Amino acid sequence: MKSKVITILWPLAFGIALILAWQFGLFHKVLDLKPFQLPVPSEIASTLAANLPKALKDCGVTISGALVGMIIGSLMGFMIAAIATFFPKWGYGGMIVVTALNAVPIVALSPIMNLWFSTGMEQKIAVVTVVCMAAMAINGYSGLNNINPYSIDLMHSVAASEWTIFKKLRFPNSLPYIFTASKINIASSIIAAIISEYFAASTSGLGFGIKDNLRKAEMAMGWSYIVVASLAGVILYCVILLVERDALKWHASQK
Amino acid sequence: MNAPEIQIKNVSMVYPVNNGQDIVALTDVNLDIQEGEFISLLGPSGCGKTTLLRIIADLNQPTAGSVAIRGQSPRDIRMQRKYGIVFQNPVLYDWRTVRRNICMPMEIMGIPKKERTARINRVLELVGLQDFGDKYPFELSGGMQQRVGIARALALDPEFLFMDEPFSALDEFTREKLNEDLLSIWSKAKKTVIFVTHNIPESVFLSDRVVVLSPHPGRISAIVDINLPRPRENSIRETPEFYEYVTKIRRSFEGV
Amino acid sequence: MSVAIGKREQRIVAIVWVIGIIVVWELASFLLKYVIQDPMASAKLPYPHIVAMTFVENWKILLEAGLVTFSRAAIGFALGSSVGILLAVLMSLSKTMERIAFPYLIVSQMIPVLGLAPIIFNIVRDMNVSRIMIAAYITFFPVAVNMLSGLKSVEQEKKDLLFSIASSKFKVYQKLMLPFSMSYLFTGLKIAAPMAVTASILVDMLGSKSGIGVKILYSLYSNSSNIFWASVLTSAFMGIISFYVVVFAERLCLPWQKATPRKEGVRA
Amino acid sequence: MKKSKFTSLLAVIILILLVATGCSSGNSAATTTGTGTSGADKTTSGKLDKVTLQLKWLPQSQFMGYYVAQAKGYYKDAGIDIEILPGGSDIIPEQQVYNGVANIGVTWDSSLMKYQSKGWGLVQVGQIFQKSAMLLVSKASSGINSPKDLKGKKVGSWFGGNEYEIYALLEANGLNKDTDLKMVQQDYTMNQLLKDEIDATSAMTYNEYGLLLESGLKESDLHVLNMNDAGVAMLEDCLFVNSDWIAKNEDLYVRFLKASIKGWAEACANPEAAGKVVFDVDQSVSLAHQVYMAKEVAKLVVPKDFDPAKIGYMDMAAIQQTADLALKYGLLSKPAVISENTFTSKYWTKATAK
Repeated sequence: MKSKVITILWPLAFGIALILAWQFGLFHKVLDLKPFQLPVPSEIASTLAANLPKALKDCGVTISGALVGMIIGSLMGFMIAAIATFFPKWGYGGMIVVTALNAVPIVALSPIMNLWFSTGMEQKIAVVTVVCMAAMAINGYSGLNNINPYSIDLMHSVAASEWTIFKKLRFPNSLPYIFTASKINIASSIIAAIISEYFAASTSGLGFGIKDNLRKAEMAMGWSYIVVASLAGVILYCVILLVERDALKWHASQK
Repeated sequence: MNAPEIQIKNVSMVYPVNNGQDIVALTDVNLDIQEGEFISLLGPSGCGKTTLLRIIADLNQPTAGSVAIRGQSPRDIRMQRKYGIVFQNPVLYDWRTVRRNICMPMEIMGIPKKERTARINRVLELVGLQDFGDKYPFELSGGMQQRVGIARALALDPEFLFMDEPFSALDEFTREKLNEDLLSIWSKAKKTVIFVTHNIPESVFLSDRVVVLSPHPGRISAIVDINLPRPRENSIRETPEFYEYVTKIRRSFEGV
Repeated sequence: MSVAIGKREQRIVAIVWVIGIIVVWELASFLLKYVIQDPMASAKLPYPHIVAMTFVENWKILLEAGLVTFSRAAIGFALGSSVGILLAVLMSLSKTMERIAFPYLIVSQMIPVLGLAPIIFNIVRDMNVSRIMIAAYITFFPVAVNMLSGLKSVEQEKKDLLFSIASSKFKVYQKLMLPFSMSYLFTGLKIAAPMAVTASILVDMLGSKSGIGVKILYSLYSNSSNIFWASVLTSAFMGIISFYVVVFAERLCLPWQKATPRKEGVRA
Repeated sequence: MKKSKFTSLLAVIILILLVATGCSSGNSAATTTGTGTSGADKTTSGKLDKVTLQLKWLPQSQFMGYYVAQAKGYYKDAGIDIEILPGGSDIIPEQQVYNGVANIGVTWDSSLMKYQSKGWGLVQVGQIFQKSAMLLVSKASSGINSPKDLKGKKVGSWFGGNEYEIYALLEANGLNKDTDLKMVQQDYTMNQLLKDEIDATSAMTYNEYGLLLESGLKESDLHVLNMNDAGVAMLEDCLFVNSDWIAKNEDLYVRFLKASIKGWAEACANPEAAGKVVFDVDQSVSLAHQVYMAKEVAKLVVPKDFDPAKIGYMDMAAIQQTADLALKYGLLSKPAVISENTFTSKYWTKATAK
């Protein structure tokens, strides 16, 4: 119990020290910045408070797009991994294609998706889908195939079908890997959604807010959006951690 | 009799556990070990034999009592790098060849390069691995890996040799072979050896004295002198005297 | 991996895949253009042979731009990896340090740094330094996390052995902790390398004069979709090449690694 | 084993070479930036003064005057070693100049006013474009013949400060920007209009309008709303500097402006040649497009009945109109301060003095 408190207290103290140093101008002094270049936390907070409904609405737009894209992308990625598992000889090539797709930078992906889809939301979901697919496919494939050979022998000894092996052995075995991929995808989906909004045919979302305000010298407002984006990411990450803790009680990493 | 080489006085070890029911690993252990003696710590799992060895080697600190080695603390002995240790697993560094694995502690101790090479050649021969010096650990069998671990400890030319169930993971044939090899090495070097094992015939075969420990809480329940002639060969296992010692020690457990 | 197929067969499978993709792509472009009659077909999905021709016609420019970007990626990768390794070592040295730093490492990944270029320019005031910092920022995380997980995976007995001969902390790291973590480090590097390329492409777009990112950006704004697609393909190739460069480096540096190295990466 | 060792060694060598070439190419980029192609190398002995110019956008004929001056060696003649930094969607000239990344910047007047109002110590020191180039373009088929017809339509803008002329146009015609129509962000291509995803698109006379024509549409297919005609024009490309910098480098800036004006005058007199000069700097778009752009830009820098000797002239009335519109439509929260400290023509007066 005591160690748990320490685990939270130390980073918290560090964070507070950081914010105080920022608030009282330490960074400004060291980096020779003016408050209008780098707004102080209190200004960011008051700006955010004054524009909270708009910021939350934009946050909702971005996060919903990121989540939908992440779910679709993860499902597709896992399906590819499953197909590659069932048809090892030919399926593995699909994995390589997905990996190659992953190497296409988001900034190039967004305009392509802009051509394919007409609304900002569709484009955003498409970009996030592609970005999330690869991590899930690669991790899922590892999870479905990094299996103790004796476990498979045991399954064969009771004449289990490939499908049964998948259901009873491969899938549960892949769960920790799926969560690893999900944790990666949370971060990348939000970032992908934000970047896609830089190019999207829409005037809502955190990405549009960040870019528009930073251009127009509304630094405090821009930072408010950054804070909201980061907070949303951290909260979603924690949600995944909680789900993982409940779903993987049996796994060594949870002890 | 001379002053004991290693003197263990009233050593106790308690591991605190969250639910308040602390685990008592050792309670009030007293033991004297003489110079050049081959001693076995024998007992079932959980009797604290490994803990006792680790306390002597300064890898754990006892909650009560003291250990004196030649009148010094285990920490002093460790800092003077006077003992060699062999673990249950070979504990080899995957990224080093056999030679470089044996070399590693000597590098740290700052032994000159020429001397290191000479010692490596000597111990490789001693453990019968002279042709495997440039192999990586993954290219060796389990028995060979364990021999590298022993060679590494011997290369330090330590005054004490501590061995923690070094052969427990090996099959019976390899184990007996290594038992014999160990004795022949020991007869040449005459170190003081503390050998932890849960195998009764092994302890009888190797030791001058077998210290029997019993669990819950860990304590010494018997000390058996083994008066078999040396040098011992595997054929000694077939003698009635050998069988008698084994039976005697087994009985001492049943009496618990 | 339990798939036991020969090298020759693997090669055949790969070739069939490549041909298959080109054929399907060609077909899709055709359908888009003539069956669906999409007026934007040539921009949405140009014929692969046209992209290939653009590639051949412009290979010199693309290669030059690619090399510039790749070398910048290498610098960002080197810096980001060094920072990642350093952070991991610091965190493994002190539990308190780990407690403080680890949550912020994760938070750092939630900050959309790609969008913060103007802010970073404001703070750093040097375009080149800013670019390197952004590229390094994007790459350090997988290296730090994997390296830390490697340092924490060293078996107690291996540490005991060094403790038993009273070796200094420095020697423990030099002889045991760092070499042990190498395979974990390479897992991290394999993830970070394509990210470094992506980062470097992005950094090209921040007012640089050369590089594949500049090609993507300019062709995008000037609506020359063939060059755009050829550049995007080049960047995808670069990501794949960077991955295999690390794989080769791993084989060279870790000859003791058997055929089955660690598969899964720890990225978050 | 042996073979794979060899290949990996090769890979490492290639990697090292790449890093090496990367470093050296970085150096060469730095040294070749200031090349003057013509032999006008008659500088007075001694070192050239280094000046960095931050553009608002990619290298294109929008900035042809500077490129012509560079290519003809006018900057060198003025004792200036010029470096021209391209812009991009993440490059904000005001911030670059304030931070000292660049000495002189090109931006739009309204955007500069916004930064000035937030406390950034920047001062406008020359007005290159005398007219607004902003258009709202729609396909003739969508029937947008006057601003009033925008009601109920989807209208594209790049935002980030580019939307205020459109807001002004809408309000001047009795439309509410939030309720009467839908404003959407457009990307940097004209695809959204071509695909009919939006009804009207923002376009600059010199760039996007040309792209539409190049994509096969004829002028008769398009309908154009011009901000100048509607009386809601806001001034665009101007030159500005950090107030602290100009206090110490007055002479240097005057020399820069003089050389730039010379470049602009030459470019506007011969846009075809100027387009070629820009094309030599960057081949991302066709020569034809650069020349088209050069011709259109010339009309903004030297409009009809404008004396070419007055290039860079600051029309205070037009600046005031820009300020008024920016305030009225919400870009500014308080009236812009237009004084010697924020908009000054004294350097231009010096630069153009005979």
